[in-house]
Formats: sequence, C-alpha cells, structure tokens
Amino acid sequence: MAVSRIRRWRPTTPVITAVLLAAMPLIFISDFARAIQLRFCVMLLLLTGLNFINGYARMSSLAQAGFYGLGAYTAGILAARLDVPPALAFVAAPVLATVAALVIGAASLRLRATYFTMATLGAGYILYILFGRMTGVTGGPNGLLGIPALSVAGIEISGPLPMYVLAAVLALLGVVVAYNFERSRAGRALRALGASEPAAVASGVRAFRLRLFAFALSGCYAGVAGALETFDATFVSPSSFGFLTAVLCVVGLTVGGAGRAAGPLIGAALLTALDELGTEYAGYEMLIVGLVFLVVVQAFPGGVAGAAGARWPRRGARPAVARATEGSAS
Amino acid sequence: MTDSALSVRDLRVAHGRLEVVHGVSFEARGGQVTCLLGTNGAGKTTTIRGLLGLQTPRSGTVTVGGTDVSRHAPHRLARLGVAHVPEGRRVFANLSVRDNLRMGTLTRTRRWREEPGLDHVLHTFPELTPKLKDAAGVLSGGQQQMLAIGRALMSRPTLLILDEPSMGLSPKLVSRIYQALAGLRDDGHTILLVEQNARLALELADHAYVLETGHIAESGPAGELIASARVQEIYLGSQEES
Amino acid sequence: MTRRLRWRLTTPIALTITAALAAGCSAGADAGADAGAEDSAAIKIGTLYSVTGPAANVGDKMRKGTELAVEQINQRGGIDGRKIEWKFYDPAGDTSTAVTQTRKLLTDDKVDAIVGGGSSSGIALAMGQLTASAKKLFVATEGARAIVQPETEHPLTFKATFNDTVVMQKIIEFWKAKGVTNVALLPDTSGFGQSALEVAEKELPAAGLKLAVASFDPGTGDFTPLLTKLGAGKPQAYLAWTTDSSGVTFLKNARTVVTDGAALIQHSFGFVDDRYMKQAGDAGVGTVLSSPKLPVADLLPDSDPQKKTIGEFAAAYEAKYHEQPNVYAGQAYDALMLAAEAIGKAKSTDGPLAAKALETLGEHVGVTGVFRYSAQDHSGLGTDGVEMIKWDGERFVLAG
Amino acid sequence: MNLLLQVVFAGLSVGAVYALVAVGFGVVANGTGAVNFAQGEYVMVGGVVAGVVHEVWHPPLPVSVLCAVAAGVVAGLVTELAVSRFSGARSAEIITIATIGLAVALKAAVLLLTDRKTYGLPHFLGERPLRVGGAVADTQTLWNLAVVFVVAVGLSLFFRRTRQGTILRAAADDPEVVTSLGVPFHSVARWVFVIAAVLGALGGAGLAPLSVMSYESGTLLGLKGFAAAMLGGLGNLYGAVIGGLVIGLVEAAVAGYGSAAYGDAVAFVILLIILFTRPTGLFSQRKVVRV
Repeated sequence: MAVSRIRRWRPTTPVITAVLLAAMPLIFISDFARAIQLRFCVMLLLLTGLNFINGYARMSSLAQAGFYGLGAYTAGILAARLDVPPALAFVAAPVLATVAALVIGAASLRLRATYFTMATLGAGYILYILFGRMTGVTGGPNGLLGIPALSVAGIEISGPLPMYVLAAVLALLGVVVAYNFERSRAGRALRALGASEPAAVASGVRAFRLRLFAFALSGCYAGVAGALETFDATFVSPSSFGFLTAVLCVVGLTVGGAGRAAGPLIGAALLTALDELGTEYAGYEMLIVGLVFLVVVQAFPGGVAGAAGARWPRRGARPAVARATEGSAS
Repeated sequence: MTDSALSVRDLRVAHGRLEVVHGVSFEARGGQVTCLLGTNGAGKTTTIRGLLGLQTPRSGTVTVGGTDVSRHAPHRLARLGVAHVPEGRRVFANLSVRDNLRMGTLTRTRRWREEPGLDHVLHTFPELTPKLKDAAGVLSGGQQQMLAIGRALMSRPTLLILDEPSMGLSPKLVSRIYQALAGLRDDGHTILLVEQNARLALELADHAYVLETGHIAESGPAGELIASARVQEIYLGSQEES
Repeated sequence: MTRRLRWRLTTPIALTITAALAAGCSAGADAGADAGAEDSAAIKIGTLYSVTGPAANVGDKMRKGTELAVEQINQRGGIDGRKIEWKFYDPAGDTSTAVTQTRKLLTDDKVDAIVGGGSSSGIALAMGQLTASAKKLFVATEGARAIVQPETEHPLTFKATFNDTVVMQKIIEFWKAKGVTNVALLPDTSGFGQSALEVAEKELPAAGLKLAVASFDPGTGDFTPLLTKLGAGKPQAYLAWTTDSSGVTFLKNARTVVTDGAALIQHSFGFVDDRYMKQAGDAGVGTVLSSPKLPVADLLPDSDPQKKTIGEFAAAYEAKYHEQPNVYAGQAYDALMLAAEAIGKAKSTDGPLAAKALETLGEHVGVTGVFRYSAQDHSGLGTDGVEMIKWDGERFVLAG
Repeated sequence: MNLLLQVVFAGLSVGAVYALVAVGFGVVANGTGAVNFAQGEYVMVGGVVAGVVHEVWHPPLPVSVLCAVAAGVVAGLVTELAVSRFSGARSAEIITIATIGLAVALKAAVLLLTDRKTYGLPHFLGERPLRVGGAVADTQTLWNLAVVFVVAVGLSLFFRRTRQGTILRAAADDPEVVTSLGVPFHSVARWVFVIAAVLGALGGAGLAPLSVMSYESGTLLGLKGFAAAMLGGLGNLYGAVIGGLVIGLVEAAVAGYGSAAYGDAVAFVILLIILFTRPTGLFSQRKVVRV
C-alpha cells in the first residue's frame, strides 16, 4: 500500500463529487432543482453500485433495476403497510437487496459473462413482474401509496432540502467507499480479475467469491437508492423498475466509463440530463440514447471517463495484472 | 527465388498492457524453409499472431512479397497467399474432413464443389483419404495435424506458416509430419516454421532465428546454428539429457 | 480503516453538509425575490401525458385534445382576458420521471393548475400527492377511482373520466335488459383492468350475476386457452377490459372459440378506437362496447344535451389534426375546459377556490359527458354519459 | 370444448414465433458468440413493415410479406454495419452490449416513423379456423408452424450443403481460423445478422394477423425467444425450434390451467432454471458456458 501513497495532491473523484454535491444546491436553488439533484444522487448510487460488477469485475448485470425496485418496495411496504419505523425500513432496504444479490449471484456468477448477463436480466424481470402482480403486498400496477415521512430519532426528514442533504450524504458516502475499495487489495484483485481472469486466478485471486462480493455491493447500493426514491416520492410504482431502467443503468455507466472511478459520476450526470431532454424532445431521446450508446461502446470502450483519462493518464498506471500480483503478495 | 517472401521489422506485440515481443526482425526467403526457434514462453506464437494481424501489434512493419501488410486484417493476408497452420491445429471439429479441406480453398475459388488441389493434399497425406466423411473432431492428433496442414495447402500458399506442428505428437508421428514437410520443401514451398523442437527443425531449415524472451537472440544458416554453443546448450543439449 | 481513509471520508462529507446548510439559508432568501418577478398576466397550466412508452397512442390523443382546448380558449381571449400558458411534459409511462416533472411544473414553471395525469392511473395517483401538498387544482384524465376517492382526502383533485363503477353499472343495466345472467370478465393486468376486476367482484354478484374471471398480460398473443377455460361455464357475455392492442387478438380469438353464436363479445370504454376495430376485421363486427357518446354523437337524438358540444369538438379536432378524435382526446379536452371554467368562475388561480368553483359549477356539458361535480363526487359523470355501442364493420352505432 | 387440445394449439401458435426468434439467436451466437438484443426488434420491424405496406398500398398479401422479408434483410445489414463493421468489434461481449443500443434505437426510430400506430394483417390462409377434436386451430398457426418447419429444414440444408453455410458452421467452431482462411469477420457477421433478421421479420409478418404489431411489440418477444434458445441449447438449430414450442406450450398451459396474469414470468423462470441447472440446454453438450 505504501507504493500508492499520495505525494502530490490532485482532485480525486470523492472530492469532485463532494464539491459538486455541495455546489449544486448553491447554484440552482429552486425546489425543482433540488428534486433533480436528488435524482442525480439516486442515479449516482445506482451507477456506483453497478460499477463494482459491470465495471471492475467486467460482468454486465441487468439486474440493477430489480434491486433498485426491491429496495424501494422493501422500504415502502415496511413503512406503509407494516408500520415499521421509517428509519428502520430505510435500513432494511439495502439489507434485503444485498441478500437478493447474494442469492442470485451465487446461482449465476459461475456462468460465462454473456450468460450471467442473461441470468440477471431474467431475475430482474421476474422481480419487476412480481412488483406489478402481487397486488396485495405491493399495491399492484397502480403502485403503493401512503408512505410516511422519514424520521430519525424524532426529527422528520421531509421536504426537498432535507431529503437532498440525506441523499447527498449517502451518495458521497457511497462514492468514498467505492473509491477506497478500488484501491484496496480486494479492489485491485477484482480489477485484475476483470482485466484477465486466467492471470488473476494464477496469482491467487478467488474469482467466484470476489465477484459475489462485487455483486452484493451493487445490490446494496441499489437498495439504498430505492429507499431514497421511496421516501422522496412517498410513492412506489412498478413502472420505474422495468427492463428499460435496467438498460439505462448499463447505458449510463458504459457511456460515463465503466471500471473508472469517475464513470458513475459522469453517467449519473448524463442520465439526469437525459431526463430533462426527454421532457422537451419526447420520442427523440431514446433514439439518441441508442445511437450514442452504440458508438461509445465500440469506439470509446472506456466511456467519457476513459476518453478523458487517455489524455491525462493516471500517475504510475501499471498493468492491472501486475497490480493484482502485488496486492496478493503484500 | 531467394528474394524475401516475408520480412518483419521491429515488431512489438503486447497482451493488454504487457509487452511480450520487444522489436523482433527477421525474414523468410522464397523457396526456403526459415525456422523460428524458441522455448515455451519466448514469444513465438505471439510474434506470428502479430505479423498475421490476429493480434494488433504495437508497432513494426511486415511485408509479404514486397507489399506492406502491417495494418492488414488477417483475411487480407490470406488473400495474398499466406497460409497459417495455427498452434494446436484448430481444425473445425464439427465439420467433416472434406469440408475442412474445402475451407482452405476459399481464397482460390467461389465454387464449392471444385476442390482444386484436393488430389495433391491427399497425395501428401494419404492417411486422410478414408476419413474424408468423418467429423474432424474424431480424428487422432496426428491426423488433425495433417488435416490442418492440408487445409493450409489447399489454398496453394505462397508462404506457409506452421506454428509448432510437432506439439503433443508421438515421435513416430512427428517424423511423419516432418517427412511431409521435407516433401513440401522439395516441391519449392516457402515455409516459416515455428518450433520448440530444435533438432528436427534445424535439420529441415535453411535459415534459423532463435527467439528468447521476446528478442532475437541469434540467427544464421541452420547448419551453423546447430553447431552454435548456445543452441547446443539450451535446446539440443538439454533435450539429450532429458 | 487507516487514518488516511478516515480523512478521505470526513473531509468531503463535512464540505457537503456545510454547503448544503448554506444553500438552505440562501434558498429562503431567494424565494421572496423570485415571486415578484412572476408574470401575472398569463394563467399557467401544466400537463403530463405519456406520448412515448407503452401507452403512447393514448397519450398522443390526449395531448392533442388538451392542446386544442388551450388553443380555443386563447383564441376566445383567454380566461377573463388572461391567456393560458401551457407547459407539456412526457413522462414516457415512468412514475419517477413523472414525479420529477410534476415538481418541475409546480416549483419551477410555477403552474396554477395541472391537467392530465401522465396517461396512466399509477402516474396520476403519484401526481395527486404532489399537487395536493402544493395546494393546486389537479384535473386528471385517467381512470382509476383512487385518484379522487375518497373525496375528503383529495379535496383539490378531480378527474374528467368515468369511474369504472359507473361504467360497470351501465353494463349491468344493459345485461339485465338483455337477460344476461352469466358473464366472463377478462381484465388485463394493468391498473385499468385490475381496478375493474375489483369493481366487478363486488358489484356483479350483488346484481345477481354469475361471474368468471381470467386476467391476462398486455401483449398476450393467444386468448384461446383463456376463452376455452371460461367457455366451460357457458357465459352469455365475454367482457374484456383493456386499452392494450391485444384486445384485437381477444376479438379474433373470441370469434373462433366462442361457439355460442348468441354470446356477447364486449369491450369496455378503454377500447373505443376505430383503428383497433378495423384491425380485428370481420371478428370485430358486432362487438359491443360501453363508451362515452363521442363515437356515436351524430346518431343521437337532437335533444341530447351533448350532441352540439361533441359535434363542434369533432369538427375543430379534425380541422386541426386531420384525423378523427377518440374518447381520450375528448376527455383531455374536457379536463382543460373544466379547469379553465373553474379558474374563471373562482376569478382566482388559488387551488382551494378553484376546487370550490368546480364543486359548485352545476352542469358542465362536455365531450365525454355532462359533468356534475360536487364535494362528494370528483368524477362528476353518471351513467347518462355512457352509451352502449356496437361496431358494425364501418363505424360505431348504438347498440339496442 | 377440449381445453387440453386448445392449450396445445395456442402454445404452438405463439411458440412458432418464439422458435423463429430462438433460431435467430442461435445463428448469431454461432457466428459471433454474441447475444443479439435486437432479435426481438426484427420481429417488430417485420410485422410493422408488412402492416404498413398492407394498409397504405393494399397489395396482394405475399407482396406485404416479401416487403417484411426485405425489411429484415435491411435490418440485418444495418446491424452488421452498426455493431461490427463500424468499429471492427470482434469481442462477443462488446457486440452483445452494442446490440442493446441498436435495439433501443430501432424501437425509437419505428415509434417516430409510425407515429405510435398499431398495425395488423389479414390471415394468410383465410379467416375461417379449423375445428379439430373440440378445439379451434387458427389457420395462421398452421402457416407459422409450416414456416418454422421450412426454415429449420432449409437452414439445415444451407448449413450442411453450401459453401457459405459451411463457412458459418466453421465460424461457430473457430472464428479466428476462418478469418485467417480469407473470410473477414464482418462477412460472417453480415450473413448471420441477415439470416437472423429475416427469420425475425418472417415471424413478425406471420404474427401480425394474430396480434396487432406496434413499435412496442418486439422487446418481450425477443427476451422470451432467448429463453427458448437457451432451453434448446444456444446455437442448436432443432433445439431452438423445440425450445420455442415448449415455452409457448408452457405459457399456454399456465394461461389455461393456472393464472394468465403470471404468463410473462414463465419464460424467465424457465430461463433461470436452465441457466442454473443445465446451461448447455436440453439438447446440447457442445458449448461450455460455465467458466
């Protein structure tokens, strides 16, 4: 670890995120801007989580929308139907989403990359169908109503600004954890695994366990994002957790830069901007999404972050395999 | 016919970020057998894959018959008459032997039933004749090697590149393969032979290069290299001990 | 955790919280300044319809209906001389997008009222919570009863559509007149279908009708197993409840599987669309639908209160869009007209005042029906607005 | 009425379309190693194009169907250009992900071009259904099954007997060696995408008389078709056909004997069961999908 000690200060992703999250509400101050900013935080959590599995481990998951929905419904059902204290419901959401990710991951992570993708697609879709069909539990196609305001220790967190602060703190925490994970031994091993499985396995990386860990993390982040969305909208509807959302998560991360610390940040910004674009240019935005994605996937596999990073290479960048060996030997 | 059929200048190839071949230069002369010797992991196969465009090289120049093919896709080299017998044979397991051989004619004819050169290949490898209708996957290792060479010959190549044709075969089959290769040399084929088995290769070759950890360590006429102390020590000596 | 890690964690978080608190203070100061700059001349009305996504064809018609109403009002000089400034967004069928857009309408565009609930009941339900807390008038164009019921909990929310209870009542009357006692219901799994299922399970047994049910997914490619299963009970009527195009498949399959020639093949008010009926071909002929009067307006007696309104609306719509209006366009047109009338009567854009005005409007003759809102009824439409109609292969006619 | 027989007819009717989609998945997977997310959109394109042609110009039915096939050819060529020629992408994972973008773009383009309308076609063999043993079989079902049969036999002959077919089979074994024998990767990709798209478009044209088609119709069909392909073993021609029919039959059985409300989940549950227990499919041991 001593090798990578920071000698010269440079802006890292958590610092940029912190400045951004702090500056946004100062520059754009309407309540609506808060809502957009909160949505940005939710997206950031979703994509940061997805980055563990799609980015570092290079196994494309299409289950992120399902875990997001699971988090949202867990929080919503516990708080609205079972009278669980909202704060506890909020915490339960990522727990259940993580458990779901562990179960689905345990069954599907031994598959080859493409088949893993299809397994996560299937699992996500089944979750989506359950959200809409289990009317007695989830409220069915019309959604779940009557979600109380979030309160912690008697202090109510509701309204645009408090919700935004909560979302910003959680999103930042998520980014910081991801940033430190990327630099940890497990993080480096995971990236080595994504770069070249045989090389990583040869240097002692336990592929399956590491991937499962990454997948569980992605579920956990999606659970937090879901709980935030639920308590912000005080409403949960199955329409937000379908195949399109799953695809948009992958699109956002890929265009932003999968496997890069800055990728989720850029991707979340793009997806939030897309929401805005969609309100003005209905119908055209998906055409643009499809075409941009098509080009980026092939021409800029590192996404925007990768294209930018190619011009300013990371200091002391070495092959991932070499880093992994180093990590496991130390 | 002693002009350069293939010329490689300062070729660098990497696996991801890890460079494996560090600026290799060599040439293969028309009508001759040129041999690229090297131990396991010396970068032989990577060199070949780089020059064929199967792996994009970092830098370097490759010319075939005077044409610069450095940035050419692999199929364009095939159309220039370069045939490749890959490491590990890689015959199409689910295709019949006959279809495997026909696959070699793709650059010569668009007609499927014509099979030009089939007689010539079956003459070189009569062992394949009774197996024509069998799936290539059920052949023995030696037969698969003959099929892979035969598939390459079907294109009537101007340059035949063989990557370790002796790998994994019994000594008896190895000598059978090398007997066939000698026949091809005598027919005037230009051959680039990549081998670990130095003794056999040097006996067959006109000229040889020794590749060590991605560099050309030594080169010269095959007869001289057999006598070289270095080759004696690394390849021949050690083989006799084992 | 190393010390370095802790540093990395705390610094950014501290930064954010400080900044966010600063933002909170400045936001309060700013709000006052903003209100002064407000343009008081125009009345701002916001609308959400899903013109993309699964319900796109419905949303598209709704948008045109509301757009036409806005245009007509502005041509007449607006509401009390104040023109309508119309804001339109497309949530593409997604509720969380709709929530964001509704917030944009309420806080950014500062609309005075919202008309149209995203072309999906689920979205309208979510929007209702936001408009309620912002104290703005909301006139929905979506079907679900829960949007306005119970009225005491939704004082500022109205809808310009029939409650499915009303439509079901009309259908029950129709069945009784025809001597039908045994029926099969095929609702789709959307909110529209499932809400009808809820009503049917309550109302039909109460009316002495025998009911068999089979739900189906939108996009279902073959209804024959469902129809065969239901057919075992020998129902005299098969009623599908959907807006999805798979309703066409239902019609085609019903004509082949249902051997009882006397059995009625029916659709609800969600399927009143020429295009769908034409696509069903011969199988569509004779289908009975429950519908607002729009498709059969010219066949109504001149005494019908709606005949003139519908005629004028249809003519204006065709002139503008070069296509026939459908019931969705009609209810979206009504919704905006109602909102405008309420604001005009209240002489205020204040939500509670406008809502009061709507509740005391008396009768509003609309395209969809004659609206009679009250404090107890925010749907306002009775069975008199529902007509039983039949597709004769060319057009809709009255079903006797 | 005979419910069991009716379930079988309904299952075959929908299953035939799944089968065509599944065969398309297999052909693309063999040629490129990728999963083609645009596969379902080909069905949509075929159905919508046939419907538009029929509605606007009223030509004889075979002309509408031929237009759908032509649209399939174009869609296949566009796919090859978009996901492989453009960048020379050769990695199966990149092609797989790229087809997601293509599918999204195709769907959006059709939405804009058709203005969200739905389209249908008359039955190819007349509207009058056949009555067999107390159940009703739609003539269109017979047509679709016949198409599946002809396609399976025709493709099988194409792959075994022709030069191009053999090249594609060889590419399924070892794509790299095929390129070094003189066939560029994009040529293989072009062939497989065109074949897959034509199959999809045929399915779409055959489906349009049964259920109305719009820009939305393709996605779910594609995903279910993939489940069918996995059930039969991805890349296995006859396995795909059987897989498609089986998924259609199970869906119909769930609708007939259980609750149709969970019908959409059937294909995905089967997909997961297959992936978790026997990822090579029921009829194939060849391809190793576990790592």
